[in-house]
This record gives sequence, structure tokens and C-alpha cells, in this order.
Amino acid sequence: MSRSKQIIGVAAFLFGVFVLVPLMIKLTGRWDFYYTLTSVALLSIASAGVWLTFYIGRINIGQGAYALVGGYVSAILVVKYGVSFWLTIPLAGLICGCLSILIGLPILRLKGVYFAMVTLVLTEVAKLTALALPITNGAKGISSIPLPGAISIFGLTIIPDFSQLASTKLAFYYLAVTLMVLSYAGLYRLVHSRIGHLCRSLQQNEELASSIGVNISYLRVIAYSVSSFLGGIAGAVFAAISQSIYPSSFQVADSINFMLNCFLGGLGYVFGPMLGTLVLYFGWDLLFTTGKFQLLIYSSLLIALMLALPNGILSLRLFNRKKAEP
Amino acid sequence: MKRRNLLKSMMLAATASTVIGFSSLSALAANETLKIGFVGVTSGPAAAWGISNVRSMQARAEWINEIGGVKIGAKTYNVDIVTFDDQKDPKRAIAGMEKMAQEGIHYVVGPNVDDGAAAVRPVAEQNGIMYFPYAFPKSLYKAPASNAVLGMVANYQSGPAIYKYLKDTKGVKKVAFVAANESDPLSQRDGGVAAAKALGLEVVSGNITYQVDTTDFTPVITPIIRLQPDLLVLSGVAPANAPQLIRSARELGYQGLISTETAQDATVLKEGAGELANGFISVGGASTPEIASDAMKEFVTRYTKMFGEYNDESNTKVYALEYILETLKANPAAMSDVKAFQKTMDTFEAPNPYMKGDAKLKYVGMTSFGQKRQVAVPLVVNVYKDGKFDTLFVAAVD
Amino acid sequence: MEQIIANGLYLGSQYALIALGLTLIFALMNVLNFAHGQMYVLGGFVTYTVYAQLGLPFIVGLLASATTLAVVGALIEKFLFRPVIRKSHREESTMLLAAGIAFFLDAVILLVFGEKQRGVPKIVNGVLNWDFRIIMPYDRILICVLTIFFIAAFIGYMQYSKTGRAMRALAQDKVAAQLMGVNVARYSMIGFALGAMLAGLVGGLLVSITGVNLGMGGPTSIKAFMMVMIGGAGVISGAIAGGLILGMLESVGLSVLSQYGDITYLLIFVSLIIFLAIRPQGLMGKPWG
Amino acid sequence: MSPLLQVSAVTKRFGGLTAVNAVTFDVAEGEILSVIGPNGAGKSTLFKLISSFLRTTSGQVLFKGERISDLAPHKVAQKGIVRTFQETTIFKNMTVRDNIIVSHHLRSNASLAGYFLGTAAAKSDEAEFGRSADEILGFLGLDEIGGELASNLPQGHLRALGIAIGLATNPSVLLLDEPFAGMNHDETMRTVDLVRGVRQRGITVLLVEHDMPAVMKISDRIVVLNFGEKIAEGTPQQIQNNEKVIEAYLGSEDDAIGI
Repeated sequence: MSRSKQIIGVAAFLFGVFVLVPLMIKLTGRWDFYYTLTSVALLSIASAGVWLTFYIGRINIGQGAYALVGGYVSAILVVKYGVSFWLTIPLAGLICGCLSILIGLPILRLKGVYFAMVTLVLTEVAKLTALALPITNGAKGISSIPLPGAISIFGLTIIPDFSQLASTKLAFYYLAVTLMVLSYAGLYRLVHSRIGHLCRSLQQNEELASSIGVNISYLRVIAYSVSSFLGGIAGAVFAAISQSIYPSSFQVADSINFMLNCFLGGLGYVFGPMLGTLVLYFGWDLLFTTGKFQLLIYSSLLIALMLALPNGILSLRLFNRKKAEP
Repeated sequence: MKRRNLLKSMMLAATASTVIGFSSLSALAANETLKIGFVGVTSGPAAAWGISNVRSMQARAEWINEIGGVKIGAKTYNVDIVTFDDQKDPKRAIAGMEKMAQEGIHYVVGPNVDDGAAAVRPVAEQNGIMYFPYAFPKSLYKAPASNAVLGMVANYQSGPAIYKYLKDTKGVKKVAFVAANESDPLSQRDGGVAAAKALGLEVVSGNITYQVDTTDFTPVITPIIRLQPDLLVLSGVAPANAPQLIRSARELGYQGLISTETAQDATVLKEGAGELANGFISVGGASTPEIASDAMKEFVTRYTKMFGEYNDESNTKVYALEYILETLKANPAAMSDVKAFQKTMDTFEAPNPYMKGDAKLKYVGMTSFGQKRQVAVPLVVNVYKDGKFDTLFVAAVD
Repeated sequence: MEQIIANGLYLGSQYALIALGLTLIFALMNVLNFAHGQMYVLGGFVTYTVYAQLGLPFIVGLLASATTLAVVGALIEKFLFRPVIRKSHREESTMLLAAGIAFFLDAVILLVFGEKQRGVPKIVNGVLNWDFRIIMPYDRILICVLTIFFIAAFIGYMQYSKTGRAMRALAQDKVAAQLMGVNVARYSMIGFALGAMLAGLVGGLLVSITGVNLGMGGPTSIKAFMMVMIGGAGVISGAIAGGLILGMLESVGLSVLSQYGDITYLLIFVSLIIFLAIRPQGLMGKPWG
Repeated sequence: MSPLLQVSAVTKRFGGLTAVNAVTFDVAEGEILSVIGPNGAGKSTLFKLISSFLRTTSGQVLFKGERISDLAPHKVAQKGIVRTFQETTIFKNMTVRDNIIVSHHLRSNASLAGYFLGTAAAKSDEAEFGRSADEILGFLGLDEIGGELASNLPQGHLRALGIAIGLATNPSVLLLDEPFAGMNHDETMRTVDLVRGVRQRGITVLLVEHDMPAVMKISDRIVVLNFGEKIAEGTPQQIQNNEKVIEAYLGSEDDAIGI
């Protein structure tokens, strides 16, 4: 793919999410899509993290834990310590990243289903910890979190105070989409740099990788902490949107969904988790008119999709030409 | 950029499907349609909670439509229930509320749990939606929160009433609590412990918990039984767990009383615990044979006919819809203006069709929340006996 | 103390039987069957329908559960897992399929059997009370005995029948088994059916004690995963050991830690993570990957 | 001058079984040394002990006088002792060229962050690795198939790719794990030339092998193991005439010395 084509693609995508989508929503009057797309953007950030752990050959069903921690970190900092929400986004990510180093060092030695199961248990541990700790306010959760405030530099307001906005929908949409674009740009860069190459060497054969001098445990921990960082920031923004966080805000079902997003989009494609999230989340939303048959139809479609495209939606020829294996 | 195309086509599809859905419904009747929303859980482990809501709303709506609709102001409306399954996920609940706003709905029943109810608050307040959650956190109903109306009796209201009754009539002195290790039950347990202490009861155990997926409650119950409480409170117990807990306690030889502040299902108790459940005290479905009016009886008949099986909880859950419609009748301006609705709430009073005598529908909650943000449903305390509930006493909130 | 051990044994035996089915499927096909819990629930509802609704004997209910699930399992393997495994690049992809099947079964169970908790009449009445040292209802004892019998029968089948031996060979080394002339497709299907059947059987057994409801599926799967991990994935003895250990852990943990209330399970989970970090292949498993 | 690599009384026990028992020998810089022995003699275990893929029970391996046993495998590789695997161990879903490029890891100057940001050091690294990979492809005669997916290669090429991966790390000592296994005569001869070529690049070669004729042809010195113990050491001539060796090989059923 030529460089100019790539640039056009990226520009078109940015134009699409930043201009076209809001325009379409204005034209069609489907205001509810803002939240749906905001969710998709945030969930796809967390899924991108899971995808990265897939990329080093680990099945991660524990992203919900980090999203929950991220949400709590942001909520606690904002509510109890009066820290600006904007600062809590990177802080939530960083704290999750550091936490994941501590947790990752021992558990990343596990492979296959063992790693998957430990991470699954991790989600449960996060929930139970949130229920037990005083700082998280236990079962009562943290609610009535104030909306993000304004940011201004030299008196110039860059980001307005959210509580002054008539509707926060658009603001949160832009926030989520911006974070998504940044995350995926970072992920794309990572995967297409030599680091991605090294990650793939881990995915394919850890023994061989270590024989050529790759510090596999270091690289694994790095990848895992980047993954958890992404989970943390997604959680932080969700806490701000719902202005509340509970131990059950992210649960095992979320962790599993993050993983499914990656499978559905395609494990071999950087943008797989984004597409996977869009289809899975939007799919459920669109089916809401089918009432009590919603879950039946949803799961049947999921199975059918899996039968037709077991390697993810992006493995379709149509997409393949554009995004060959990175 | 395939993704954008996909997005576009999906949006188109979505718009199309809603348009189709809308037109097919409005084609049915000459009346205008009044849409009332439901956002709650109708699939997965907690499906029972939301399904009893949805079914009572649907049964009532069909009944209303059958007799020609509901007259609000100058117009007559058919009631259409729009449901959204949030899968007990607060993030989805927000999406559901957004959907309701999109459909132009201003009155929504649900969500069923604390985290969902808290999460939808910003959306509801921004979009002018009054919602009727079945969640107990007081912050939802106290100012500055304005748009939530508690759809039932909270445990911190029923608990003290039950404990006081048992203290006075059965001489209960020592109480033990057991709760599932989840937000809602734990909060309810904490409320219960506080209420029991306030009444001067001795709380012998207040921190034993279990996982909701427990299949054997014997180890959970054993340490509590050793403390020999007079009353064992199953805080916020799910209908699925109640019979097993009762069975374990009784089989271990526990002789004291067992109670809960949540509604239970007689059939479930009968199937799960049989005669061991006799004497189990729970908060009932806002109706008893003594107080049920003919309307309530007809509602039960229609519900049973429509869905094959009745759920006692639906006695309570039919009220939210009734309150919405009656308040709208009282002030037609509230159809699209929740501020008007809120104003009407302070003075609203209408006859309660589901109770014999001259009971009233009115909003309550001043004591608990400092503003009227709760529907007044009769607080019926039941005791289970051989497959059905007998009324222990009936009380009112506020 | 006796009570704690008796409880642990009762819990452990039922857990072990659940874990056996899961581990069998894993060993044969490297599939982590997310739908195992849903199969268990389906088994429970079938027994409920046959025994409580139709009024037939309990044992007929059990048989019905076992056959229904065996058929469901075989169909799922043949028409869903097999084509996906054949076509996908990474074998983990089956997780999405398994999760989809779990959702699907959830939806079907909700539509067919409803959302309510269901229970059946007690199969035996009365409670064994040994001097207040062990209190155990007779129906639990019966179920425990039945469970242990089924475990023994399963082990016997795997050890001594031709099919069982073929499946063990397949689990040990797929390529070698293939070379020895084991029909992989056929035995994968039998194995999946057998695993599903075990899930259905436990569901049927336990409906007489705990009842059944639609929500039990997911958590049961997760518990079964934990047992399998403790014992070692894909190893029959490991599944039994894992089940018994988790049963004991719950029984002992809940008794010893009861005064700490909310953190009992937190401790169980954290110690599980630490245990696996130290012993990645579980108690009896072979290192994976 | 002290030897490059010293294996000193290295012992490995698995439970009650002693797989390698107090084996001692030296490897001089620039030589080709082979470790041979009948099946189950402990060759593979010794190989893993030297590359530190297994921990020793006792004894140690020294590289330039420095202890390397029990270090993490990647640390041993960093010091310049790099092992190859038998044919199936490659990065299957990468192209042949990418396999080699990624194996230049030890030659990196830039940090991970540098690679992410695309610093000058990272760019020059990547350019350098590309050049070097092409050179290695040429050296092994793999130019034609640089773009092939590694999983599609035939066996013979896989073996060469394994060596290429080893070469990319720029090792002082290359440990080859049965490089001639399963090859016919022609292929073996080609590989013998290849290994000599590796030595000519200034790399010391230690190989573990079954195939006697090839070993006799290629080795400067040979170490013979039997039942985990060293039974002989010397030049190919000395080994060929060593009675213990002949006995050991005659005693085992499937291997015969010579042709």
C-alpha cells in the first residue's frame, strides 16, 4: 500500500469520525447514537489492550479488572482529592499500568488457558476488592461524580466546563473518539515498529525468541502494562460519563466481551478490535426492537458469523487487500 | 474506508428499522400512541427482576388499549411499552436511556439495580426523563437528584417495620444478617443492621456473605446457626437463593424466625424448600386477598392468561405505570414536560384502583428523601405457609 | 470439623463431576467450553420438566437430561466446533464460538423454561443427625453417593472401554493417535457428547437439591474452569482433585473465615492466582503450549 | 590462553535419574567441536544446560572465564552463546526474511521507546538489520525465498533458516542441535560446507549430532557421551579408534559407528 493512499485513508477516517458522524447524527436526528458510538470508542480502547496481549500470545480475559480500577482511580481522585478529571485519565492509565506490572510478573509465565483463567479470576478479584475496601466506598459505590471541568491555557479555554454544556453527548463523543484515535495510532505504530515484530516473535515461539536474546519476560510485562493502561483510561472515562462507579461497573461479562471483540474483528489486524466492538455493541443495540428474542437473534448471528469467518471479519477479502497482516 | 461505509450503512439500517417499527405500531389503532419505556434486565441471571416489570407493564397496557385507551387531556392514547434489556450492565443502561430519549419517551420504568440506576441519572436529567428505578440508594432520590422516583418500598423503610413487629409480638432479641456479596444486597444488609441496632436489637452476626452462585449454603449458614439468633435476616436475597438458604438453615436445626425485605415468589419457595419455608417472612407484592380490589384480581387474571404464570412481584410492579398515567391525567402538560410532572407530584392524589376501600395513589418519601420521590404502595408483610403467602400486617410508608 | 469435611466432600464430588466434562472436552479438542455451565442448566431444566412437571420418576429425568445433552453436545461438535476449528488460524478462536453458544443456550433456556428459579420435590426426606457432629439431609447423601458412582463409572469407562482408551490416546497425542488409526473426528464428537452429557447429568442431580435457574450457567462455567486449573487442564485425575479441593476450600474457608465476612472469596481467588503463579500447570497437568 | 567455553563438572538430575554426570570439556575459540553419543546419552540435556535452557544440578559452564549457567536464556544469548533448534522451531507466521530480521535483536542500539518513536538510532538499526539479513540470506543461498512464509518451507530450508536465525544474533559460539538429522547424503554435504562457512565467519561451533560420517568430516574435536558421562574426547581419528566408543555404539541397537 502506498504511503499517499495510507494518508488519504487516515484522513478519510478522521473526517468520518470527527465531522461526518456528527453531521449524519444531526441530519438523521439519531442523538442516541452519540452515546452508542462513545461506548464503542471507549470499549474498543479497552479491547485494543486485550488485542495487544493476544499479539504476544496470551488470551486476556481480565481487562475488566483494569477498566474497573481505572474507573475507581479517576472517581476517587476527582471526588476525594479534587484532582482535575483530565489529569486523572493518564493517572488512571498509569496506575493500572504499574499495577499490571506487579500482577503480570508472576502470571505472565502462564500460557494458554491457564493465563486466560487467571485473568478471568482477576476480574472477580477486582470486583471483590472494590466491595471490601473502604476507599472505594464498598458496596455503595461512588456516585454523583462531578462532570469534567474546563481546561484553559493562558486564559484561552481549550476544553469547556462539561457541566456548562447544554448536552455533554457531543463532548464525550469527541473525547472518546479522540482517545480512540490516539490509542489506535499508538497501537498501529507499536505493531508496525520493531516492537511489534518482537511481540510477534513472542506470540509464535517464546523459546526461540529467548534464544535470540529477547528478554521475553520484560517484553511480556511491557505489552501487558500497555494493555492495562488502555483498560484504565477507558474505565476512567466511563466513570465520568455515568458520573458513578460501582464494583459491578465492569464485570466478568465485560472482560469476556473485550476478548470477543478481538476475535470477531480478527486477531491478525490492528483495527480488528475496533470493528469487532462496533459490530458486537451496535449489533446488540440495533436488535433492541426485537424484544425478548434479542439475545436469541444476537447469539445466532454471532455463531453464524463465526462459522462464516472464523478468523474475524477483517479476514474478508475486501478488507484483506487494504490491511494485510502487519 | 470500509469502516465508515459500514458505519453509515449500519446507521441507515438502524434508522430504517426504527421507522418501520414505529409505523407498524401506529398503524394498529386510530388513537395516538403514548410510549412508556422500560430499561432493565430481562436476560441473564437477574432476568426475573426485569421480566416481572415488563410483563406487568405489558399486561396493563394491553388491558388499557382493549378498553379504548387512556384519556389524557383532550386526547385518547394507546399505551405502548418500549423495552430495553440492559443485561444488568450500567453502561448498557445508559444506552437504553438514550434510546428512550431518542424515542421521545419521558417516562421510564427501571433500572432494576443500584449501579444502573445511578449510571442513568445524568442522561435522564439531561433529556428530561422521569424514571422509576427499583434501587434503594437514597442519593438517587434526594435533592439535587430530581428525576428518579422509587417504584417500591425500600428496605430501610420495610426493615424497621418488620423488626419492630417481630420484637413486639415474637420477642425477638438477637438478629443475624446474611447477604450476597454484591452491591445491592450488601447495602441492604448495612441498612438492616443499622435499623436493628436503632431498635435496640442485638446484632449477633452482620458480616457473613455468600457468592450468588453458591450451590451449597450449609457452610455459609453453619457459623450463623451456632450464634443462635432469634431472627435470621436474608438481606436483599434473590428469589433463587431464598429457598436454598431457608432449607439449609432448617436442615441444620435452626428454629428461629427467618425474614427478608425483598419480595419473593411462593411457587419458587414451595418448589425449592417445601414445608421448610413455612413461617418465612417477606415483603409481599403490595396486595393481599383482603386488600385486593377487583381491578387487581382482573389484572392477575389477565397477566396469567397472557404469560401463563403469575409472579407475585408484579403486584408491586404494576403500580409504576399506573402512577405515570394517573399523574399525566392529572396534568396533561406533563406529557412532554417533566418539570410539570414534578410539580404535580407534590400535590397529586388519585384513587388507588388496586386496593379496596378509599386508598389513594400519591407520592411519598419526605421522611427518607426530603422530597416526594417515591410511589406509595402498601407495605404488605407476608408469611409463607404451604405454597402461599398469608398477610402478617399491612403498613404504609410515611 | 466433621461437618466441614462432610460438606466439603459433598460439594467437591459434584464439582468434580462438572469439571470432568469440561476437562474431557478440553483434552480432546483444546476447546475451553464456555457453554459448559449452560449445558448444566439445561440438564437441570430437563430433569425438572420430566420429574416435576410430567411426574415421571427422578431416574427417568436423569436419563432424559443425559441423553438430551449428549445429543446437543454431539450436534454442537459436528456442526459448529468442527468446521470452525478446521478453518481458523488460531485455535483460540473457538472461544468466541463457545461464548456464542453459551449466549444462545441462555436465550433458548429463557424462552423455553422461563426466568424463574425452579425446584423439584425432595427425592428422599429426612436428615441424618450424628450427634450434632454431622448434620446432613438424606437427599444430599444420596446425591453425593450417586455423584461418586458416576465419577467411578466415568473413570472405568475411560480406562477399560475401547472408546475410552481411544479418547485417552487422542488426548495424549493427537498425531500419534491418528497414526495408530484412531478416527479423530468420530472420537472428538463422542468426547464432546460425553462431556456435555456429564454436565447435563450433574444438572439433573443437583436440581433435586439446589433447584435450577437460568442464571447459574455462567458462574458454574467459571467455577468449573477454576477447578480444572487447580487440578491441571485436560487431566482426568486433575479435574477430580480440583473439584474436591475447591469444595473443601469453600467449606473450610467459609467456616474459618466467616468472621471476616466479605473477603472469604477474595482470599480464595487470590490464593488460586498465587498457586497458579507458582505451579503453572496445576497439580497434575502437563505444561501447556 | 584460556579456552572460550568451559564445561566444568556439569551434572543434571531429574528426580532420581542422572541425565548428565560431571561432564567436563573445553571449547577453544574458532574450533568446531561435536558432542556425540548413542540415544539417551544425555546430549540434548547437555545442550540445554550449556544454553541455559535448563538449570544445572551442580557444576558450571564458563564463558571467557565467567559463569553463564543458570542465567536466563536471553542473558546467555546476550553474552554471545546462541543455540539453534531442530527444524520446527522457527517463527512460522513470518516471512523468511522477517525471521532473520527479528533475530538481529542483540545488535539493537535503540531502546524499545526509540523504536516506538522512530528515532535516528532506530531507523539506522532497521536499515542495518535489513542489509545484514540480505547478506545472511545470500550466505545461506536463501535469497530466492526471502519473501516466503516460513511455515511453507521444505525441511532442508528450515534447517538453513534455523542457522540463519542463529547467525543474525552475531554470536561468538553457535550451538547447533542435530543439524544433519534426517538429511540425505547430498543435503548433509551441503550443510557440512555451510557449517564450515559459519566457522569462517569467526564463529566457534559446538554441535550435538547423531550422524557419524558428517561429524567425522566436520569436527576438529569430538566429545563422546554415554549414559550421561563423558567416555572419550579427541580428534576424529582418536575417537574412531577408541575402544570405549566402539563398545558404547555397538552396545546400542540403532546406532552404528561409521557407515
